[in-house]
Amino acid sequence: MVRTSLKIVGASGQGIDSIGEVVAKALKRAGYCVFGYREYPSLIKGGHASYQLDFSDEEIRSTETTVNIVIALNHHGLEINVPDLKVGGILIHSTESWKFPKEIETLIKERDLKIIEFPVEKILKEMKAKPILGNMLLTSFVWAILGQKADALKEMVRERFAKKKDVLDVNMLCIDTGTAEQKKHDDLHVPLPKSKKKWAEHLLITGSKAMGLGAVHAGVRLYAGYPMTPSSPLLSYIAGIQNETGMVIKQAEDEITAAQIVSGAMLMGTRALTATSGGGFDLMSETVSLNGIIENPSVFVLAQRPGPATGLPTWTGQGDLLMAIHTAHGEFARCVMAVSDSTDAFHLMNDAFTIAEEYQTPVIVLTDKQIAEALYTEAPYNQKKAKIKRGNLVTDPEKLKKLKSTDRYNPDAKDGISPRWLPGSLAATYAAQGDEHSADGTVDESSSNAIKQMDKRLRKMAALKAKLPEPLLYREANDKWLVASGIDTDLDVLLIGWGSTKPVVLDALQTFKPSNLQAAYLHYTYLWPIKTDFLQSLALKAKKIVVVEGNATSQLSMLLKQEGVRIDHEILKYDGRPFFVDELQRHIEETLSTAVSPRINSGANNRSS
Amino acid sequence: MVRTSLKIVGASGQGIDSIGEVVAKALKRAGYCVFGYREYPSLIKGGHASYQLDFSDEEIRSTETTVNIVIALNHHGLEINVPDLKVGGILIHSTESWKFPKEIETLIKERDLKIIEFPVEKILKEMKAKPILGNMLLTSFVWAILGQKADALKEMVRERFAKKKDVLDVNMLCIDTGTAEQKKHDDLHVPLPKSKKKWAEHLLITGSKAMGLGAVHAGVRLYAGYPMTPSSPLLSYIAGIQNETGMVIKQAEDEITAAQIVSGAMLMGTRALTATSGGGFDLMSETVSLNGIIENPSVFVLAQRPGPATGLPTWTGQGDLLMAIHTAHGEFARCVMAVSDSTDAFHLMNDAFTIAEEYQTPVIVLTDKQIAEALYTEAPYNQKKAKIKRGNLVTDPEKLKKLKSTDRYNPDAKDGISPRWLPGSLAATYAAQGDEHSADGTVDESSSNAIKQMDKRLRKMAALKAKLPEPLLYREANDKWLVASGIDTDLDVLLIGWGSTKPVVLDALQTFKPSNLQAAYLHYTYLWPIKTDFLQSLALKAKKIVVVEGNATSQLSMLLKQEGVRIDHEILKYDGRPFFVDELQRHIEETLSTAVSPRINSGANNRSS
Amino acid sequence: MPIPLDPAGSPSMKDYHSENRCTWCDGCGDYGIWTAVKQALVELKIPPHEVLMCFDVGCHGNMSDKLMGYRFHGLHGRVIPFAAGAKMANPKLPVLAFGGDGASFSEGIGHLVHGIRSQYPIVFILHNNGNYGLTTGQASSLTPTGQPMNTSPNGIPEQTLNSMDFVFSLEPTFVARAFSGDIAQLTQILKSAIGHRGFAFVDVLQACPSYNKFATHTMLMDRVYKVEDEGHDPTNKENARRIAIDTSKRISTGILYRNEEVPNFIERLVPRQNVKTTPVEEVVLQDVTKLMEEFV
Amino acid sequence: MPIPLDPAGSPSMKDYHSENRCTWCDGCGDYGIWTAVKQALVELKIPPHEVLMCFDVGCHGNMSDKLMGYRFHGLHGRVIPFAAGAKMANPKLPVLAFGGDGASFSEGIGHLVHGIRSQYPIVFILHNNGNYGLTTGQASSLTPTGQPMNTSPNGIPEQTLNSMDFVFSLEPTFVARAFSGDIAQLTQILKSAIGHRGFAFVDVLQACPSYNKFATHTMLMDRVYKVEDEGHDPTNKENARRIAIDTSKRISTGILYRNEEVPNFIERLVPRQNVKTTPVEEVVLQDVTKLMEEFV
Ligand SMILES: Cc1ncc(C[n+]2csc(CCOP(=O)(O)OP(=O)(O)O)c2C)c(N)n1
Ligand SMILES: Cc1ncc(C[n+]2csc(CCOP(=O)(O)OP(=O)(O)O)c2C)c(N)n1
Ligand code: SF4
Ligand code: SF4
Ligand SMILES: [Mg+2]
Ligand SMILES: [Mg+2]
Repeated sequence: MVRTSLKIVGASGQGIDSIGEVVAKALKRAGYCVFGYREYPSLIKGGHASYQLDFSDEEIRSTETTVNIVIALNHHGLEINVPDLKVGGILIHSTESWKFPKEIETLIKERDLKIIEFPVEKILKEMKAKPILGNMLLTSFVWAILGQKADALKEMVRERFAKKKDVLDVNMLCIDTGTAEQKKHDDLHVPLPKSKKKWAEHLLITGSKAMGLGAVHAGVRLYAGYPMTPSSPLLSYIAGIQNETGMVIKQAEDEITAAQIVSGAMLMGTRALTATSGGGFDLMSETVSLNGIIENPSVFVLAQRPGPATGLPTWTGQGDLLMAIHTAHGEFARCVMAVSDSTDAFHLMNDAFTIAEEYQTPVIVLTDKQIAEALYTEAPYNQKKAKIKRGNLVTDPEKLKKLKSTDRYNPDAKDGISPRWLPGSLAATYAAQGDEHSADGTVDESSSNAIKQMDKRLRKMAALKAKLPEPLLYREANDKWLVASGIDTDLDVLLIGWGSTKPVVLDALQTFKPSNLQAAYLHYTYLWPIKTDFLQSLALKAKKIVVVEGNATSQLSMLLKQEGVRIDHEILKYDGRPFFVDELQRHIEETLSTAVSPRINSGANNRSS
Repeated sequence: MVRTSLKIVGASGQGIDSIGEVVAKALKRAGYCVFGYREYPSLIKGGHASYQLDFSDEEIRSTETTVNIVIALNHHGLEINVPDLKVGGILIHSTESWKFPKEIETLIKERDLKIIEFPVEKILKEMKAKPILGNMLLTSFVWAILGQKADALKEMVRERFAKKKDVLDVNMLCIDTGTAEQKKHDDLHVPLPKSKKKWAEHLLITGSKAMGLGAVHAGVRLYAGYPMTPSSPLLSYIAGIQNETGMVIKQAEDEITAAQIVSGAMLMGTRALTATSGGGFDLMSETVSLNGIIENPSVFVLAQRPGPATGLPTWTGQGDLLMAIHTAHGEFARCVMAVSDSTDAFHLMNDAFTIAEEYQTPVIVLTDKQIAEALYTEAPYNQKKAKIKRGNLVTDPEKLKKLKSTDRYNPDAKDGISPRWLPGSLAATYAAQGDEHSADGTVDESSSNAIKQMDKRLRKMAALKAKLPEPLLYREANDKWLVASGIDTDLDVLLIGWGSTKPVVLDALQTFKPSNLQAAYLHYTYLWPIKTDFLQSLALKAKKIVVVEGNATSQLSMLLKQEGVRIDHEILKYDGRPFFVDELQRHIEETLSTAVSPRINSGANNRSS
Repeated sequence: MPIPLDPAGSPSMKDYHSENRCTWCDGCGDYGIWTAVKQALVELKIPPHEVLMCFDVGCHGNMSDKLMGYRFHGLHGRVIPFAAGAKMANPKLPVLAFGGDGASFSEGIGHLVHGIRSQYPIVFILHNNGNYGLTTGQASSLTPTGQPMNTSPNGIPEQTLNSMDFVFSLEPTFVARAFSGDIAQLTQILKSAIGHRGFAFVDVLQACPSYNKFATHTMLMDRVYKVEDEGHDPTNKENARRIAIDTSKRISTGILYRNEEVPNFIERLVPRQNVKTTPVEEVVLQDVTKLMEEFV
Repeated sequence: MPIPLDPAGSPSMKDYHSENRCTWCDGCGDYGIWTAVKQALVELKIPPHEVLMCFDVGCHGNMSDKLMGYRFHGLHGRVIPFAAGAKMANPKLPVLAFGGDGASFSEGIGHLVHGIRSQYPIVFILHNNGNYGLTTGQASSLTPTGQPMNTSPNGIPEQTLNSMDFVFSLEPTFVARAFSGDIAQLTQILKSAIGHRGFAFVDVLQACPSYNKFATHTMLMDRVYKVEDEGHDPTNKENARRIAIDTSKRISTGILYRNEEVPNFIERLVPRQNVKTTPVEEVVLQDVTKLMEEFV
């Protein structure tokens, strides 16, 4: 598998994202699988940001630490990003008469790098074009370096500016100019493998937008939220399409409000969603507890970024797993699941609502900044998969008539799941009661009732655990990593992960393949209640069990150990960056060679302890 | 050891508490150890409430399910509380011509109960006294039944109404009348063992008030809170003595405010405290996280009641342990400890502040409604024990001058504990920064810095864990249960508990003593970080390891299992009531006889599963 | 919001009767509010299954299981956004929210502010007893400065909040004041409030004999007067604000201000214009094929 | 609160200088506020170690590491109670709190309300840019209705909050309005605010060229006028409220209202009367023997 990569670097607000998105889309349309990764500081303008694209003719879903091409939109890129280039790599910039310091000069020689000054301003002046067009110039220049046809780019531009003839024309001119410029450098080529048509039909989409689509698909009709990175892109996307979807959108005054609004809306009977990040989730937690006792289906998206407090607000991490499981006072049934990429983000939305409605309890869906903002190339989502299942929701008028108030929280209901019916139904009424209550929602503080109702609610948890699928096992088959039902040989290493680590682990395994090594990856989508039977059966055959996750305390390990699972190694990263594929690969190798060190704390520095 | 008990039952607001408190104090002064337990619904008036006193000449610190005397202030007591009486027990009431249903009549016969109609209203009318004095009449009547001298009671009343001659006089008259009434029933006696003088000098005090005293003692100079049972009694007590202590008291507009105010006050350099219950703690959690990253010492009291949501607001439970450990987003150092009785509540306040200041991080102190409101008889608190330790706080002017801004969050500080100095100090200034920051509080989102600072903060956790004491082992020695340093024989059973379970476990062991049974109790005061080395060494010698706690999911077990500890049985209770001594004793016996059932879920019904 | 009348049903007080006994203290003003709410619903011919009543936590919240109808009893301070969310999901159902002065002017004051400025079409009934009843008589923001209370033996050091000036600063569209001792008037106010287009703020001065010794039933009784008796025009905002704020001599009750011209939150939502269904009815699998196009 | 002047020090702008480069967008009004704050402190002769500056989260919060002084950068919406707690602990230190309009009128509006009614002796500086800057331009409560913003492509459906009517309903004791483009005036206002006895509310209209297209620097420039130029008497509350609220034609700036007669929160605390030490200084083991007596 041949990986190619390029990285646009510069100040936030300089157009990094627009170049990145155009090139990514054009590459995908040309028949490549693209993975896009954004890094930016918590600032509106300025600050060093980057957009990296890793692409291939085969499936790709991770970022490497080094790239083939760097496009530096300002001189900071020259200062910072030269070491990011692979041997033979190309750096394109437009800073006049730049002088590198000595070490960098040496590096440039050693790695045989090409430093290309592309005089954007000068060319623009000649063209009498606006500065904003510099991005199109650069894009077409790079496009030519990748050996791609200018037509593909032109078509995209034509789509975009169909109605603005003058804008279109000048963009076309830029493409021609940029393409022509590349011709001046005859050794400036980064050849790509042959393209594959299938990718052209794929979606190129962030996890946030896929999640938004998934929510719309799942029949979510109300969204209430409060801006907080990295949950904001979901809010912005869903709000942005409101005129198409006809959804009710509420930018609430705070997270508590958003949580309460969706809870009220769910009680009334629609599907409603909210999302936030750690700090906002702290504030929502009391409402989660409320939904536990009133048995109100509800779905909360928790988009993780590194804490504590404001922490690294525009970076990624997986540090809120145990919080999601244990936050919110009191004991009640809840489900915690995690999406791992855009496809998951799409499909798990309906799944989350199904569980919420079937078990009449809160569901927390974990995502993180990586998933929220990375660009994934994925097959169009299968819309035949989902079904709207609303559990024990009574809507039939005849059945409604027969209901008694005491059916609502009947403690003897099978699996603790009693019938639910909506306000406005012509039926006996009940109180959705936040105090401990008897079957019809009457406050009842007696010992016997407290036990009955607690048992009722926790029985749902047992039933949910029984029903949830086991974690997914990935094994190699014909050079691809696919879901398998079990293993037939002993394993040298069993990797375990959750959330956004999945794609990079699979890519690492795909790339790194000592022929004789027996490896497998076990992915936890459902983290609470946690199932370990399958894992335990695998553990018996695994020489090393390695947990890989993006936090400092190895929270998944803590969960698994609680269930008696043996964990031999932990590969941890908590510097706000996702795992990079080559870095992870190195760490996996380390765990194989290390007999003792149980924990590898990984930063960009790849420290091991 | 002879236990005696009485229970006053009636509607909230009828004076149950005042009778209970007077009798309790009088008994203690007469030389008995008293344990008082309140039950009341979440209503201002009405609803069935009770105040139970269990007392003895020996140490007593728990409640039994049955009592010797019931005093029913209204007819509900007659309906409900007859089965609460022991064989030969006495029920005192003043409901004219009451008729019991048949089953109760049978019970009365079987148990040989005495039902005494004490015509309070009639007597009061004769005396031309106000209805409120009925309580004093009843009190003195019971007092006489217990064979106690009226003078003791009179002295208490004299103290209380010293300045109100008329009130005093009529109360004295009531005492004489009540005492005389008892004489009319010649077989109405509940003889007590010989009193012991030492109890008279003890304190009779709730956990809330002891905690308030402890806070004052520890130099807490600001208290901010928001009313929420069972944390309100602490707020009321501390606010009530403000004119004596000169403390700053703020009833905040909500829990977030209270948490922020104390955090600001701690940053500035005083000692400040807040307390709340589960729902309020949810709201405070974001602030806990903030204090984690700015390394601000802070102490949060979490007074537990059963959730979720409003749950059982005036009842007790231990359902928020894992929440205290894992709530608040992001990963950071924190300490979770639990008080077990009033003495603990007093002493652990300074301890909590010491840890908070030494490790510059949040400390969560768990208590519960049982501790908050139960009356404990305890030796006056030793004020020689506590020392104000403020950790690495620099106040010396010379040292201050030498500080650099970058000392504040120096990531290389030993154990991660860097110097702290207060705003206003003549020194280099810094930013207490909620974003990830470098050594002086400058925002720094680089990978290397993120790792360094996370490691710095988590190193404090490792240091704290090393420093914290191991859990306390209790063993029998000369018929007393005392702290021991280890065991020399194998154990038939090792009980493990935390918080308010300690006193009742010790009482149960004290009472229940098969001569040949080797038993021990291990008490966890410090729950996070959790230490298990000592426990593991004991586990090797223990046939059965039994966790006893007041929740439905056995949260301490989950914690211990995570550390690889073997747990054989769990005795759980989650009906809002504390463990009762006889009930717990039965459950311990069950675990000894049961080979298989690993979990005993205990309500008042004593269900086993 | 126009109220969906069940043509068949003519509910009676019996339909709202619950077997659960009230647990408020003797003389508590909540009894009066409880009666008036039921009365208003009955007079409006709204059967119990066609209303959602949302209760905050506090003494008033103990009403949640003392009457029939779909009911919700939530968290302290949070009743307004919950009720608003419910209403957005099904605008056809009348939604009433009940909250205490503690809940509404401390813990949940942000929700009150934003509830009013959002013009949610719900009724908000303030059980204004001037203190935290359920937690045994602490001061609220509406307790007079200097009044000793539980936890503030010296009286509160904060200024008492002028609730009516505050509410009027938020450009409300319906403001009424009632007194828990006048059930008939409160019933009429509630009927109008339920019929109001947007957010109806109903401040009920509620006696709390256990903890409120400064504004007792008798004291209130002596000072209230009905604005309708004095020809007050409730469309006159300036005048309404003046008589709402100034309670130094007498306390105005009745509908102080009402404006039916301002569209409510739901009416203002652009994507919901001309939509006939409710979000509750729209929960079906939605085809996202068109939305996916931009990503190809 | 009287300010403790360091007799020795006469700090200069250099003392407040930080090596960290500002990261605001070009033309951002936060630059002006940043300069004025330092200027005011210098002119008041307050050295960096004798002030605590508390920042909320938002673009303005990025000031926290761009100047010297003891600083705190906390949670979104919560800066007022943190600053108040700090002040209560050490009333001798001037405490300044900075917050955005998003933080102060949405997430943390309850704290603003209670901060004013509590009369904490702190300065609150509102960075009023009419939107959520840091999260890329969503509407705040102060964004005009109908203005399309990030997440509200059709404009917000809520009513814009009339912040000045709102603030005046809380009986403030110091209200000023400034414009980020007039550093000299803002400096003078801040100096007065720091010298104010109680809670000083300073509303700074702050240009945000990136997201605020409705109240730009030039538009504001054209419409502001200085009340001191027109002889406004800042003790005249009624007039102050009127000119604060009505911005339809011109926008008043300067100290609109000031009242030094009202005791602040700390002065009102009964147990702290005549106490000379601060709670920070009082952290020692306290003897509780007397308090234990009642329990024997
Ligand atoms: C988050 C949270 N904080 C505190 C409480 C405790 N609490 C219950 S009711 C109440 C105040 C009640 O006052 P108010 O809203 O005026 O209602 P009232 O009882 O006076 O009717 C408080 C503080 C709670 N239930 N939840
Ligand atoms: C609890 C929480 N919710 C949301 C956020 C995300 N957030 C950061 S700043 C901000 C709004 C900023 O607006 P404003 O207060 O007006 O400040 P500005 O950036 O405009 O100066 C938000 C929503 C957060 N940090 N914490
Ligand atoms: S405390 Fe007051 S509000 Fe609560 S029930 Fe009693 S009288 Fe009513
Ligand atoms: S977004 Fe607006 S407020 Fe934020 S830095 Fe840029 S101009 Fe300033
Ligand atoms: Mg109240
Ligand atoms: Mg703003």
